[in-house]
Formats: sequence, structure tokens, C-alpha cells
Amino acid sequence: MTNTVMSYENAAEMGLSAEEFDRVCAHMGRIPNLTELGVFSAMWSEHCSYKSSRRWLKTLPTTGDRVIQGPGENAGVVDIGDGWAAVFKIESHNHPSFIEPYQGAATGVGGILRDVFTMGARPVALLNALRFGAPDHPLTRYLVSGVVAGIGGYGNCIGIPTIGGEVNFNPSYNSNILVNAMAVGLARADRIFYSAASGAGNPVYYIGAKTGRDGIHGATMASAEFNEDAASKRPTVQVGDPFAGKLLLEASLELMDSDSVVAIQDMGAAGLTSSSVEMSAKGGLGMEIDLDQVPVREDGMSAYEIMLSESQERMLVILKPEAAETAREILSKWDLDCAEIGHVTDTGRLVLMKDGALAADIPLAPLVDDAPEYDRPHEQSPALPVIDSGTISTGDSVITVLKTLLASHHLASRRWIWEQYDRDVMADTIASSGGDAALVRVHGSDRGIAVTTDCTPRYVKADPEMGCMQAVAEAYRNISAIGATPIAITNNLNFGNPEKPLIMGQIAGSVTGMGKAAEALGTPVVSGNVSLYNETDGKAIDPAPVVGMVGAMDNVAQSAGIALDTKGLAIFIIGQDEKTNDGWLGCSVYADIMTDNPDAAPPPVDCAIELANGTFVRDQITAGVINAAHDIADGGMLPALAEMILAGGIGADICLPAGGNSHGWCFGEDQGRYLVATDQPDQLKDAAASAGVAATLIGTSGGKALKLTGGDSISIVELKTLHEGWMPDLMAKSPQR
Amino acid sequence: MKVTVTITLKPGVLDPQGRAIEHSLLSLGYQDAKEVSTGKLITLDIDEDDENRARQKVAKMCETLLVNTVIEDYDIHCLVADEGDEA
Amino acid sequence: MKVTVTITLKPGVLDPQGRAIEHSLLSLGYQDAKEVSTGKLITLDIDEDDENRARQKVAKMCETLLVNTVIEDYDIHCLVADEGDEA
Amino acid sequence: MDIAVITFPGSNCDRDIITAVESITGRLPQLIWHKDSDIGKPDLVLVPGGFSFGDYLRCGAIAARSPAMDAVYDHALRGGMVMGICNGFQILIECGLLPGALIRNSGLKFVCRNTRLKTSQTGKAIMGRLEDGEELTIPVAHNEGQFFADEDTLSKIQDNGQIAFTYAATHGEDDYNPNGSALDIAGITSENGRVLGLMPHPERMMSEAVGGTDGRRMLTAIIEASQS
Ligand SMILES: Nc1ncnc2c1ncn2[C@@H]1O[C@H](COP(=O)(O)OP(=O)(O)O)[C@@H](O)[C@H]1O
Ligand SMILES: [Mg+2]
Repeated sequence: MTNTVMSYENAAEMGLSAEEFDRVCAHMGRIPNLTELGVFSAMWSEHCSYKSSRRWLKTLPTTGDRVIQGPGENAGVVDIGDGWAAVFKIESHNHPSFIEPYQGAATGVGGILRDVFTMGARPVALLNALRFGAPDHPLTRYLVSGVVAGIGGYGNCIGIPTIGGEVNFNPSYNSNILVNAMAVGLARADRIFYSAASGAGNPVYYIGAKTGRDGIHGATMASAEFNEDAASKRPTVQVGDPFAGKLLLEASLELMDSDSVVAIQDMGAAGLTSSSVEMSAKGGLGMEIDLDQVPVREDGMSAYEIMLSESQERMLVILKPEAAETAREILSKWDLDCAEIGHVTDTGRLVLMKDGALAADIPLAPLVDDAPEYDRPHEQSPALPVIDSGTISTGDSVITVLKTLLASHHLASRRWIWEQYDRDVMADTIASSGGDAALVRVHGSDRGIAVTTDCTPRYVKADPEMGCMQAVAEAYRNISAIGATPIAITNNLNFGNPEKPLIMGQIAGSVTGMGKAAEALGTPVVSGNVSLYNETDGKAIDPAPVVGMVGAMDNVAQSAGIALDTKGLAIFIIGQDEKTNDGWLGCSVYADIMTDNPDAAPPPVDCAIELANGTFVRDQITAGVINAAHDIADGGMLPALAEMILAGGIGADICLPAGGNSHGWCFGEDQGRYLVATDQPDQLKDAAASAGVAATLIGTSGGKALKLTGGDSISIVELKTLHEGWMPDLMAKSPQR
Repeated sequence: MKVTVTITLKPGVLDPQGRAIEHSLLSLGYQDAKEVSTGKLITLDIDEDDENRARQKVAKMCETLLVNTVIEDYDIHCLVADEGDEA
Repeated sequence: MKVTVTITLKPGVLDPQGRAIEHSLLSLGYQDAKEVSTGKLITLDIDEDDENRARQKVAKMCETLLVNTVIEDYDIHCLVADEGDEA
Repeated sequence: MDIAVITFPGSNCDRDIITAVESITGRLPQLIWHKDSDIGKPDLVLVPGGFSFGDYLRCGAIAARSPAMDAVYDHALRGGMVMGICNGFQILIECGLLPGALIRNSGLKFVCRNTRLKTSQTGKAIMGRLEDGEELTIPVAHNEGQFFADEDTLSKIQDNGQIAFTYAATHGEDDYNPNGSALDIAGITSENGRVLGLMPHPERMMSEAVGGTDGRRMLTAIIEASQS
């Protein structure tokens, strides 16, 4: 066994505390060698062990009638009816995308796709939640163009439509962008594959691309003690190969179809380490691997490097012993490497051989079960005052404000981004970017799944618990607004350093809020990811607990879009009564753009109302009463209406309420509301009354402009120029590194 | 002065394109081509007669725009007018 | 023998990328870079010691796969082991 | 009728075109893997879109040199009908079955959006069942779709009536041409009018649910033409 003796210092370089190192030694019964310590440090990293967040994640609701698999597998699985299951997860690639935006984002997409197809599902949709720095920050354009090209580059090439997402710009992300990618797949509910190993003696196969020195933990490798030849072992950026990804996708699905697979897991973060450890530990078994059998791309790779490499497009598979020949045939058809690298044992240990000698021997139970878990001190963010909208309203006309907001970085169209994504490949896209949720059809049927990602960091920063409830509620509204039934969520918790009590307080508050809303709205959390330490020079990002939600509908023909494309429709606000003549401007887009943005509490979320209004809107859509629907979110009612007008090309006449505060009424961000257009106003009103849902008629569709009572108006052409112009103008300036 | 910048991937960085080409050459019957790798070429005309100064200028362009120094290396070749190509 | 193929666009063929780079260089303040054009580099190791034969083989690979001769030109550079780089 | 669809590793629109053909003809087309050199004697060969061989080297370059494409080449020389969509168009150009080149979009970005196509040269062969001047809404999704050819070639394909589809500014948009193609070319045919390549994806416009039926209209006309 290679016996460089590890020290506290080495442990610290790998991110393990002295106390954690003591624990490793106790479990091992000796001082671990480099490879063993590397395995521990990877498995006990924040990324793999969730040591700061686990205590809180345990509080989330994770079960429900439709949940087939909750958190703990590669992705969550829910029943969407008719024997179909949706398999989905979201994952971050924040740091790599800042270092190398194209490859960082591309490999983020590749990684999340593997999480989905490793469960036997064919991926059918990709989404991305992005956070960049201030638009005028010198790095922003370079990062935006690289990240967007990388996401498109991978998704377009592998042939899976990228159909939704969200983008925020805020200076807190100047040096720490967020790149979260979500993938959704479809499988037959009775053909889901899991990662738990079984059957001692079963062969362990490595399939996919060769292993190189990609993405090996930087801090570790920079340390001279660990290598004689530092330059040649320099950690390298992971490069995505979507073509290899496509081959791996097809080969894996074919392999799973061929009835050869006992268990399968992709090699994601911490590569061969996490896949081998998790597969064997989940099955309560052990594994012996001969690292000399691992297909490598470079000469002289050490056991440590092979175990910790994050080369892309690789899978670990436990095969039925009799299936070896079938597997080889399938892999060779797809021109992929395939090697038997070991077997399952019943020893409960991970044994690694290299150059014919023992390279590591680790007891798995403590490695997995005794991973550190911390109850870190947490402090609540101070409550912010509720601000009366009257105190921050400006004297500008409503149309002037609308123009300013629509052309602001908050609300301007993201077309520049999503036109770079193939949204139509697979030919089942019913709705994609530009509306609320996106909708894809289950191939060969009328059934659809609706997907969205949402989070408003502004709210979360102001009030983590309420802000995260809002993220769930907004996702719920987006799914409902297209006519689908929300089913379950995945989430990506992006925060700063959890060792700071205020940050830990944001995490605790957010998870609490997410749990409450998920429970109340009947959308359990089935998968997720945590990305902590998003800080630069001690300054944390604005917290971003991104929520990805999946919903389902029986017949996509019954869905509604946001487009106001018919004259003479009655336009209602659902979730707001006729007496309301003001709105919540604190913590709004309006406050950010039009005022000096005083600290203020975000709009409160009432889940009971969300549930009632969402159910009402969905029911009226499927009943054919609603012609177009859009949830009211960032920016408030009037920008939402403008988006409907822009999407459909028909204008509207809107009646402002008498008295009150027109800015609050037009731009307030009160929750639980939708704009709907209908050609059956009486029916809608009656249905609302009997459902106990507030519905207020505010105007009629028609014409080529948005007109307000009193004569103020703006043409669709002008609206379009403002809304569509901002991002192309920004990106037309040259990028700079 | 005409300047050519050759940009190649740093050692160890995956070159999927190179691999695909190698594979294709193989299946077209070119068995003896190995270690295929790909790179980029940028040529430009720079308003500068002194080779050293030209190099310096172009190096700056490489660092700020032309090259992704996280994964790429570059070489600058100046075509000195009266001398012919320079290695 | 190590061989490098440089592939450039034929005169008259549009080079949108080259134009964009030139534009970016300009707006970054590099006023004196002109006529930016882009190309490709393919290096490979060929199992052949004789330079002429190596060139011939690689030329064939260029004609059949590596180069789109409708829009691209190519040059073959052999790195002769004992001589260093060859222009 | 006999329709063949050629697939390569990385052709990701193969399922889409297969589904489209099946929904028009009621029959699954014959699937041909790139390593097969026997494609039979189909009435129509379809080369689907996607990223064959990852689009590495040049789009379509590696696929164009596959055994199946050698057979398609011979099929076309014998007067057989062939249609290539998007990456399939790039492959047909790389094979030398169609003139010109498809280079990087003028905007240097991948572009996915609906385009208006104007149909022309409909009198003959593969275009025979489409109407001259007919406008269709079909989406594009590509990075290298800018049609380029030297002046001589351009005037030759114009004179020969090889321009089959052009991007049209129906509503006076100034960005109607999504990639900067010369003469707004979206699709061309071979001299004999029997080989067609186009960048837009008709197989993605097969029903109102997905945004329209103009793709069905186009594919139906082409399949019918291959029967006559
Ligand atoms: N990064 C992105 N990728 C793809 N689509 C995006 C992206 N950002 C925004 N979109 C799309 O733009 C539209 C508007 O986004 P957003 O304002 O965040 O919607 P909402 O407020 O309804 O959640 C949505 O359809 C969304 O899917
Ligand atoms: Mg919405």
C-alpha cells in the first residue's frame, strides 16, 4: 500500500477539519494514505455529505401519493399517470462556470442529464436558472455569452430541448455567478433503475469516456507534497463532450432495456469515488476495484487521481454476470469504452488495487453513515418593515413607469438567451420560453408535463422563510397558469458560507419556508442540490434557493398560453377583489428601479389562497373558460399584462380603479394572483364566486396599444422595442475577460 | 506586419474533436495517424514594424480576448516581411 | 513524424468569426489590428519517417476528410525530428 | 412506398422525422445505420438533422464519408430522390451532392426560431407538389446555416432554378433571414431537382399543438412527389 503518511495539514488542504481527520483515523484504525484520505474528503465534502444542510433538509416533506422516489437517488421520480413517471433534478455548476463559462455550463448540463438517464428515463426537457452580476460589470457580458453558449452547446448537440429557466442580474453575483441546470426525463413507472448494488460477485463495469485528470480537487493538487511533478498533474477544467454524452445516453438506455443491469449510477461530482461508495453502501455491500482496468486518457495516473477525477460522460454499472456479452455489443455499437473493473463483495469495504498492490481499504459504513453533520449556529435575518406604497410612489405617469420597468434588467425579454437554445427538438414541445411554465408532450400521447424554475433572491434576502415560500408559490402559479397540476419539486440551495450564523439563518429560514409551502401546496420535494460557500472576498451572494417544479396534465390541447391574441376578451385579475386600489410595493422591482429602494419586507404568501386560486385557474383552463392566463410576479400586474399583449399582438383597454395608489395597483407584487382573459366572463365570475375566489374585471382586449382610462397609452410596437431591445443592446457591446 | 497566432489546448484538456477526427481517419483506412489534436489559427495584420513590439501587442490581445488561457496555450508567429516565414 | 495541418479560408469566403474578432479588438482599443482571419490547426502523429511520403499521406487525408476544398485551403508542415520546426 | 431514414451517431432528429413520416404515410420508414452500405432502392432517402458525430471537424463532414452516405450518393447519381434537413443538408453538401457551403451563422450564435419560407422552382421533381410562391412557417435551429457560394455558383444555381426555399420578410421584419444566407437561401436542390437540402425543420411543425401544420404540408408534398 502506498504509505505517504497523511497529516492534519493534508486533511486541511482537502477541506477536512482536525476533528474530522481524527474521525477518519478512528474509523480506519490507522492513519489513512493519500487515496483513502481523498475518498473521505470527497465523501465528507459539503457537496457530497450535505453536512451543514442535512439537519434542515430532513425537515422537508418528501412523500406523497405520486412520489415514486424521493431524495437520495440520482433524481426524484413521480407518477404522472397512465404508467408514466417523470424523473427530475436540478444541480449547480457555479464555480466551474465562473472559471470557464462555456465548459462549466456545458458540463453542468451534461451532469444533470446523466442523473436523469441513469434512472432509466429518457430526458425530454432542460431548464436553467442563472444569476449574473450587474449588467455593466466588466465580466458580465463575457460570462453571459459563455454560459448561454455552453448550455446551448451541450443541450442542442445532445438533442434535448432547453425550454425554460430564469435569469437575474445583481451585483452580489459579480464574482460568483450561479448556473443551475435542471433536467426532466420520462420513464415507464415500472422501469426505474436504482443505484443500490446487489449480489456479491456481480461484475462492476465502467462505461463511457476515458478518465483524465479533469477537475481533480484544485487545492489538493496544488500542494507540492502530493506530487513530484506538479505541472503535469495540474488540475484541469472539465470539458464537456455532448457527442460522447449522446452516445452514453443511447447506450445506457439500450443497456437498461436489454435487461442486463442490476444497478447503475453516473459518475458525477467526486467521480468514481462517490459512485462506487454510494452504490455499495446503499446495497449494504462492498466493492473491490482494480484501478488498472479503468480506461485512462493520460499516462501515469495515480490511484488518487483516478478515484477523484471528474472526467465527464462516464457511468458505473453492476451487470448481471450473464450479460457481459450483450453489454459489450451495445457499447461497441456506440463506440464507447467498456471495462470490467471489479466486483461486488459482501465485506462492507471498498478495496482498491493499483499496480497489483492494495491502494486503499476503507470500511464503508462509517464513511457513509458517520459523515459529519453539523447543527451550525444560525441567526435570523432582522425583520424588515412593511412599507406603505404611498411613501415610495413616484410622481411619474403609469406608462412612464411601465416603460422603465419593461426595459429594466429585471423584466426585459430574455429572447437573446433562449433563441440560442433548441426548444423544439424531439418535436413534442407545446410551450417553451416566453410564457409561464414550459410544456412538453409525452411522446405519442396527449399527456403533458409542465416545468418551471423560480426564485426571487430579492425576497429571500429580505425574509428567507417568506422569500422561499414565495419561490415555491410562484412555481406553483406558473404550472397552474398553463393548466397543469403541480406535482413535486426539486431545489438548488445557493448560499454563502454556512459557518456564518446569518447565512446559516438564511439556509434554515429558506428550507423552513420551502417545507411549509411544499406541504401546503401538496408538492413534496423529491430531489435537490446544495451549493454553499458562494462568496468572494468574504461577501456572500444574495441567497438563491431555486425551486424547480414539475406538473402534469392529461391533454395538452387543454393548456393555455399567455398570448392575448383575440379581440374582445374580458380581462380579469384572479386573486384580487374589486375594492383593491393599491398594492405591495415594498421589495418590488418598482422599488428597485424607481426609488432608492428602502429595506422592506417582501409581499407575504398565503398558501391557502395560492392553493384555492391555482386550483380555480387550472380548472377554468381545462374547462375551456380561460383563453389566456399569466401569473402575476416580478413587476406586478401591468408588466404581466404587457407580456400577454406582446405575446399575442392584441392590445387592451384597462380601467384603473378610482382613488387609491395607481402605482401600487399596477406594479405591486402581491402574491397569489393571475391575469386571465376569457370570452365567457359571466361564467368565469360565477365560477369564481362559487369557488370563493376573488376575480376582478379590469378591461378588454383589442386594438394595437395598451390603453389606460384617462387616455394614457403605449403602442405594441413601442412596448416591443423596449422589452426586446435591452438584452441585445447589452450583448452587442464586446465581451471582455 | 502579418502575425499568426496558433492556439492549442493545454495538455490534459480533453479534445473531443481530435478524438472524433482520429476515429474517422481510422474508419476511412488511415491506420497510421495517431494523437490527432485540434487547434485554432488567427492571423492578423498589425500596424507595427518592430517584431518585438508586435509580439507584445498580440500577446496582450491573446490574453484579453483571443485565447481562453484557462484551457488554451498560444504561440505567436511573426511573418517578417523581407525574410519569409518564421518558425 | 509530427505533422501540422493549417487550414484557412479561401480568399473571398466569408469569415464571420474573423470579422467579429476584429470588431471586438477594435472596441477593446486595439486599433491597429486589421484583416483578422480565422483558421484551423490539426496536428497528428504519422507513422512515417520520410517527409515526402508523410506529406503525401497527409495531403490525401486533407483531400478526403480534413479539408473542405470548396472553401478551404491547407498547408502541411512536418516537424522533422532532428531539425526543429519547419516553416 | 419505400422511404429510408439514415442515422448517424449524434443525429438527434431521427426520431422526429420517423414520427413525421409515419404520421403521413401510416408506415414506419426503413431505418439505416451509418455503417450499412446497402440502402436498398427507396423512393426517397431522408437524411435527418442533429449533430452527427458531434459536428466535430465540420458539420456533416464525418457523416458524409460513411458507408451509408456512399450508397446515398450512388442512389442520387442514379436519379434517386434525397432530402436532407439541417444537419442532413450539411451532410449532402459535404458529400458533394449539393453545391456551396453552410458556414457559421452571421450572428455567430445558434439560432432557434420560426422562419417564413417562400417556396419557388416548384415545377419539377422533388418540389413538384408544392406551389410556387407558397409561404410556410417552419422553425430553424442551427449554428452553421449560412449558405455561402462564390458568385459563379450563385448565379448558376439561380439560373438552373435550384433555389427551392428562401427566407421571406412576410411582415416586413428586418431579421427575417436568421443566418445571413446568400440570396436568403434556406434550401436548394441539385441540378436535376431530385436532391433537396434545407436548413429549417418541417418535422417540427406537424400539428397545431406544436405550433402549426406547415411542416406536414411540406413533407406530404415531398413524399407525394417521390411517388410520381
Ligand atoms: N435562462 C433561461 N433559459 C430559458 N428560458 C428562460 C431563461 N430565462 C428566462 N426564460 C424564459 O423567459 C420567460 C420569462 O421568465 P421569467 O420572467 O423568469 O418568468 P416567470 O416570471 O413566469 O417565472 C419564461 O418563459 C422563462 O422560461
Ligand atoms: Mg410566470
